[in-house]
Amino acid sequence: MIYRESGQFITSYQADHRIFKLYQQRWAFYALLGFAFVIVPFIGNDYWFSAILIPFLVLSLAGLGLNLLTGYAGQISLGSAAFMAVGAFAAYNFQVRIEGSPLLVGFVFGGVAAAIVGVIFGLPSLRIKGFYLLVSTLAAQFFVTWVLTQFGWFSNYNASGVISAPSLLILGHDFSSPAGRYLLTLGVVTVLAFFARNIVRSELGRHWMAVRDMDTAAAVIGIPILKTKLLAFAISSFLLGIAGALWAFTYLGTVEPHGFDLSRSFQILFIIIIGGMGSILGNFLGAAFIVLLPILLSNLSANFLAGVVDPGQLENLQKIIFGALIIFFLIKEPNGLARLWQLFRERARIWPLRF
Amino acid sequence: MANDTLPHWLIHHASIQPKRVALRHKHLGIWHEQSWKSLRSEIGQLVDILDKLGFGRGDTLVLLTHPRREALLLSLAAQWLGGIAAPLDPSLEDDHVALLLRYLNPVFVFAEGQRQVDQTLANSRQDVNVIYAEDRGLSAYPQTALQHYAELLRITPAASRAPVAEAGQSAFALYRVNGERNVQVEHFHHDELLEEGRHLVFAERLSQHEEALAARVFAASGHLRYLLSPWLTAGFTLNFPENIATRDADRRELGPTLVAGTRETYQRLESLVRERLPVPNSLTGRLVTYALRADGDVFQRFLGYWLVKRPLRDVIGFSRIRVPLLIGPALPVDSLQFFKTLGIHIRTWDKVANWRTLSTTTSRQLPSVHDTDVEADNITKAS
Amino acid sequence: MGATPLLELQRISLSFKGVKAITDISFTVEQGEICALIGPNGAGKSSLLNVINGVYQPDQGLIGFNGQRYQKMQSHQAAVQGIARTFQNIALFKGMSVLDNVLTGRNLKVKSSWIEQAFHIGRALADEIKQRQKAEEIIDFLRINQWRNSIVGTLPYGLQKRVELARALASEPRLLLLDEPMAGMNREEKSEMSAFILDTQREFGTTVVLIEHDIGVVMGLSDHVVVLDYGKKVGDGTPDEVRKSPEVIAAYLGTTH
Amino acid sequence: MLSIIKKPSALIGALTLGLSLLSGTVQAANEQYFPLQSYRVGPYAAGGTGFFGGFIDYLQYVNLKEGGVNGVKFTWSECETEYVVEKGVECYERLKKGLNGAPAAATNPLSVGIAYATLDRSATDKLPLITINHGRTDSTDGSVFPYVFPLQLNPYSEVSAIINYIGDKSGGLDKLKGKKIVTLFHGSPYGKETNPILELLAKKYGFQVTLIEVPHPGNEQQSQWLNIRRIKPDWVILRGWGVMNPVALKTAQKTGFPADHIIGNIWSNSEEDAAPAGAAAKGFISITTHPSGTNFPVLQDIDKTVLKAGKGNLQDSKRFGTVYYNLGVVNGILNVEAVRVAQAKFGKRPLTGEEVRWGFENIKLDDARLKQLGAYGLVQPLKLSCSDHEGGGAVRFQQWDGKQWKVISDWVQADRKLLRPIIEESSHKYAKEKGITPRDCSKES
Amino acid sequence: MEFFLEVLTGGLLAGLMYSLVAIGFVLIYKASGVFNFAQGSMVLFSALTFVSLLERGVPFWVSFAVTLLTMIALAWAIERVVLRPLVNRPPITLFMATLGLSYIIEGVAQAMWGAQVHGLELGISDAPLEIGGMLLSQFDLFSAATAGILVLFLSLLFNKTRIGISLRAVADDQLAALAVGIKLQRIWMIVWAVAGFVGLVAGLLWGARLGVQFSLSLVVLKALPVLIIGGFTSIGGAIVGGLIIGASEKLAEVYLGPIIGGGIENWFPYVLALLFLLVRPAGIFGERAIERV
Repeated sequence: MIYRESGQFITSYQADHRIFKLYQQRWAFYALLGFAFVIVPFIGNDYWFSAILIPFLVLSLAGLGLNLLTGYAGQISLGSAAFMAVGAFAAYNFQVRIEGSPLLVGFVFGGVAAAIVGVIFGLPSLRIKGFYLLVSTLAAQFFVTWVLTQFGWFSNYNASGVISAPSLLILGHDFSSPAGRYLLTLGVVTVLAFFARNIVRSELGRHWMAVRDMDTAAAVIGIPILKTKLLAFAISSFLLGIAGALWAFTYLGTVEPHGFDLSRSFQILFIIIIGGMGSILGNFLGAAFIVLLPILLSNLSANFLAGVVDPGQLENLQKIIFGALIIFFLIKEPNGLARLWQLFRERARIWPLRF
Repeated sequence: MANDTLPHWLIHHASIQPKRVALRHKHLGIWHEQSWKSLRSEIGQLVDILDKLGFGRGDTLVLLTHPRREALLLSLAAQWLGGIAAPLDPSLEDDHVALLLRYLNPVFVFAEGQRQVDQTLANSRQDVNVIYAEDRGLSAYPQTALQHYAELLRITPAASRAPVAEAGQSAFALYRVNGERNVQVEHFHHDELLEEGRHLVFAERLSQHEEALAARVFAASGHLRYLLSPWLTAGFTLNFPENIATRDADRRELGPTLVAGTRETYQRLESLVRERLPVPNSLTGRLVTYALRADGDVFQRFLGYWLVKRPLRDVIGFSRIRVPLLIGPALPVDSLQFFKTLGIHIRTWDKVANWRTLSTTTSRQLPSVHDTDVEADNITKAS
Repeated sequence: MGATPLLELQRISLSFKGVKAITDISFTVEQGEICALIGPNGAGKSSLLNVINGVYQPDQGLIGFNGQRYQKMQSHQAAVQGIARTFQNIALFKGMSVLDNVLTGRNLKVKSSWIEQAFHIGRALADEIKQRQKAEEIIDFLRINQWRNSIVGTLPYGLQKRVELARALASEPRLLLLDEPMAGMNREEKSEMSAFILDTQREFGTTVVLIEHDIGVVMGLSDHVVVLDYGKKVGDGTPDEVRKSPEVIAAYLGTTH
Repeated sequence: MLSIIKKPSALIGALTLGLSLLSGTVQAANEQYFPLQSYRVGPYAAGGTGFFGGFIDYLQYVNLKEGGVNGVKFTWSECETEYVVEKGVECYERLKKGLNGAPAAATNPLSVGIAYATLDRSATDKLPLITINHGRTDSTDGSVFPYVFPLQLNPYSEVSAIINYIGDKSGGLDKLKGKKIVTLFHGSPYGKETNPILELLAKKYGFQVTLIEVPHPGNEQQSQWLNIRRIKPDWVILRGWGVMNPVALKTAQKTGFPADHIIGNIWSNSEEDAAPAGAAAKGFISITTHPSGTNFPVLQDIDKTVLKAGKGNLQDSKRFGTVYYNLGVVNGILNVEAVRVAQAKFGKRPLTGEEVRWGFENIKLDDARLKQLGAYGLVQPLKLSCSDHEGGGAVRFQQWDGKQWKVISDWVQADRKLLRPIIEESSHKYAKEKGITPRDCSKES
Repeated sequence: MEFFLEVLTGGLLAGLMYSLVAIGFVLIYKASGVFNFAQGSMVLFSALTFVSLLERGVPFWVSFAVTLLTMIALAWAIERVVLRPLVNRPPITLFMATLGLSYIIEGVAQAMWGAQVHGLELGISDAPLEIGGMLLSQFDLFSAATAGILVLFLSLLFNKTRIGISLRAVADDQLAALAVGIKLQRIWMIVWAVAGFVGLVAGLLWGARLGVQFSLSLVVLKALPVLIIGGFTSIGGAIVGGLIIGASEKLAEVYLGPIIGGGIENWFPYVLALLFLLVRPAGIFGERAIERV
């Protein structure tokens, strides 16, 4: 509605393959990136960085990882937190055991380790489908957290099994200030989101969606079901691993295996339900929702209802609101916020006509 | 001047703006573009092909096809050799087509697809040369008479020779069957057409930056008749949509600045929009009616333009429209008014000669050249 | 009978836990032929189709395809050999667009690996363009360009049947198995689909084996008809021969035998 | 390039979350602020409501009775964390800047997870982190952890005190040789923290120790207690948290192990840990740094000035004087004492975190001072210094008689000389890992 | 050897406690195909309501009845607000809806009754019995007996009564049941109410064991492997699954634990369930869905 579409036509298949076909969309996206990378570090304060923006970005990346597995490839999983834990501990061990190793390589190493664990727990998905697959990922969830607490080697024999972030140095630049940590997280998340988007629109993405929609038909037309499902687990766990490393290094600073427990997996599942299964944008909307709502409510209560309702009851109220919203979304728009945004865009595109 | 002919103008543009896009057509999901230079070289090959088939000065190339790129190029190639292009309308009833074909007994025919090839072979002499564009279903046909357009181009080396056509010569011959089943013919000479084209270019100040889109309802004859000469004089880009079904979407994608359409084209568009506008008593409905009111104050006009008119123009692909032309019978007043509220001022094709419209729907008795009749007059009054 | 037949079924029989679906069926299908499988419901037509493309494995008998013998054909193997099929109740990927469905049909033709595609390096782009080009040709061939970007789940039944045919054709198959391609279609849609099937055979030289109940369509369309009844072959030959043979009439008119 | 980013210009920085700007007008209050990352909901609500109830009541008591410290009143605001680490961090970042101009004195999260997550931030933001009776043991070494104070007791002292108690219960530390002790610990970093020390003490005194883990949340312990039945130990040390404690006592009764030979650690010593087990808890012993009950002058005073005046924070008045409530009061006493000591040096005005840190490091609570505060017997004598952020290290033992806790021992001191080298070795490893240069404590004080 | 027996019986009895929760799952899954993750919070809610009423002086059986009524009201509300709008949605959506539901129930429970820990005394002394050298806890025997009675009651309800038959019909094919005129909504409401009742019983027994408090809802994690092994659709399967999981969990912890490090009770049942699945992808009693092409 706002911007004019006519006059922009596709003259080659390569042009048709781009994310944004209209220049207005491209400019809006570049403006957003510019704002996020250049302006925000200057106008944001510590509270905004370490309490809102960094968790939002890390949870979006985690949501993105799980969305590739559940939203695109149709394999339900409740073990995302375990893969995050593997990523965090692997990255930590890589930093501590190999002196002077670059931070980003540590992240990638964390991702790869998580991918390997992801594939191992993804193997049962070849024989079992649907709910029963929950068991295999739940087994991963409990087993991984147990291993990380049980064997001291993983936390470098720290008395309490806790790992703490190494100094965030990349090519000599110190990223340990809140703004620096924000920029590091933003950079990693943007690159991985672009990487995920490319995969989803490529052949592999189509294979995932084929397996999700009807895997018997997919097998008949020649799609290698084994390779597709395992790749889904691998790439999804890779992203979750890096999200785990970011969670430990740029967000909390010190983290214990208990921090990646079942409620974290539920949280990431909620992100993709509310955000929208099978979409890249959905993860960011879902994560924003999951991070901002509690803070909004508690800020609201702190400022307005300080005297009236004690914080405890408000926490309960927040739990109830949360549960109600999830059910509301499932009823009203099962494909989540991303679908709402897409519907709005479709209708705006043909405004003022109705169809 | 001697070489005031269509082929000469083609050469003119190929030399002064070789890289600009001359033709664009949507096919297989994307818009394929052809520059003036490549247009000239392809026509050069076609001239060679026709020459080898024995096509010479004064011969007639019959074109049984919907508006398509290949028909346009072959017509110019025929005229290049001093011949005449005779486009027939494939959507006429079969017996009319058969009658015309038997009457013409053509040696050279361009038939679009399998159906047109069947009609041609059924009503032509034994040694007819038929060139076809779509090879679908033709693989089993006897290969002697038939030549595939793409195949011919592939085996013919590039070539170019000076055009033989002269200004006074007939470029197009439009054959029609009248009520009493006898055939009329009507010739258009190079200079007449170009004169008419120059008139439009001057009247509407057309430049080479125009993006022209001819509505599909036109017969091939309509296209050649109305858009060929302005295209060759102004040197703008001529666009063909993918097919009938996708024309609205293609128009929106293209955003043409020049549209030539008949009364039916505009009325179809108007009914399509009216049918899809929000229900009047709904909230959005009231906003749209408020916006489309003609007599509002500055604020209403501003709001109306930005909130409704501008997006609506974009949805129907008329954001960049500058020259919406109407050819043939006039639009009823309320349709004209409807488009005027959207800021689209439809102008009828300002006629130099009083030729009647030659679209499919109005086949009238054809007068001899240069006299007028009642029906033609109301065109002048309406504009 | 010309060169070796493209498809040769030798004494195929198949049963589900004792229930005999197919008993001892053998017939051949020549290269470039349209062969129709007809017979009353439950005659074992669909099961036979599933045997040919490896969804079911026969109890005994051999499948000869393209000169090679297969005891147990696997569905992936069939796809690689160039056997494509459509299903009785449409097996399209409902969540994807028409274009994506057709592109997925070409998955065996994709050369570049997923890594190249993820980073847009190496053969990825050229490969993507080639696949898209081929897919567009099929879309144009079956006249579904208008619905190229709409989600398959939202399309009407007749159109989905056409998209499924497009997906099958996209893999440039040597043998195309059609499971009641015209079920639930009106007269005009049936003639259109028959034209598409005929064009497929003529343009691409694909051998077609189809299951169809509408005898009018079968007689007009196919060069070779095989009649099944209660899992046994009761007729095999040109449409005219089969029309006259007594067993076929008996099977159809339901006289017990 | 990035260093300039560290200090975004203050004017633009003011653009915080719009809502938080609306928190009342900004007046130059003469107030000292305590940010409270409290949890009143979720699995550990019992501990949260008791502790923060006691802490707030004591601050209220100081405000009402003496008008704050030297005229500087105390203010506080709560931010619900539900014992969840991210919420704790978010509350820390939101409240660390103070409230309406009153600077924050110190943070008291009372949660191992949140303490770990805000450890590094406390150093960078120069805001003391108080982890009374818990936290990282090596944070006792002030030279490496200047801003962390595991007041009164760290996990290592806790275990060594228990071993000393068992020693004198069985007639002398040398009698420990040959005895069998089992530790039942919660499957989390908090639970595992003391295992190395137990093994060290076992080698030293020659008793046999078995470490049995109870996976979180610990609502099913049949197999653990069957193991214990097989080992037939003399004593069981229960290092539990939350639901695990009552379940342990119930299962012990089921497997026939006497409750009076189970010793709970500092986080298994509240009424909420014993009461749900009902009869099975009778005779259960646990350590405490502060006896429950109300017969202490400071508590009676709080009852008079705060509770009777209806300003008490507790919803359920029966919990006045319980273990968690008293821990909150003790925590209040120590925080206020630190502010008082710091004001003596830096002046009678609201102090910054850095100044309060100095105050904590120079707390000297001898018996006389404790009597003045009316907390004699409630708080053990404490003497903190630059190198020792624990100060006390002694505990008393109490026994559950079915309805309430009865103190059954005097202060039992931990073997701090033995523990110091281990603490320092671990703190120096942390320093090397984080690249921190330890302070030289000898020059300080 | 006698110690082994003791661990085994202890495990079997503990397994029965898991089956109690699992039965609640099976009931709802059988009748409406919903994998009800909120069963855990229903156990917590019922126990919390019961014990809060008890503490407010309401006699034992009256508070039991009142709690049962609240569970029926809750079932009615769930069916009306959540299930009806989500009818014939894919099972994954319904599963997520129950996740949301469990948040709501936990929030409401804590808002109404506060978050304190409550002791719950059912009057069953927990002193262990000496039987053949083995120590068996009276409490576990009592709860095993209740589980037995419950299964008996449910199988009677299912097989003999009219409601039972319509319940089984709905379980087999909802559309067919509708066609025959069974009021689907009413059946779902009944099933959720019965599941509520089972939840209450489980709540009391579990509450008595570990005190009524928030982490009671985590007991659902124990029930999941039981369901996987026993299959989602058979009550008998739930009992057998419970016994297998309970026994193997305890034996593994006692014998395998010390070797590989202890505290393995969390993940061991899941790994066991996984191994079962690889052999029988639909549990012992569950039937394998045949993929129609």
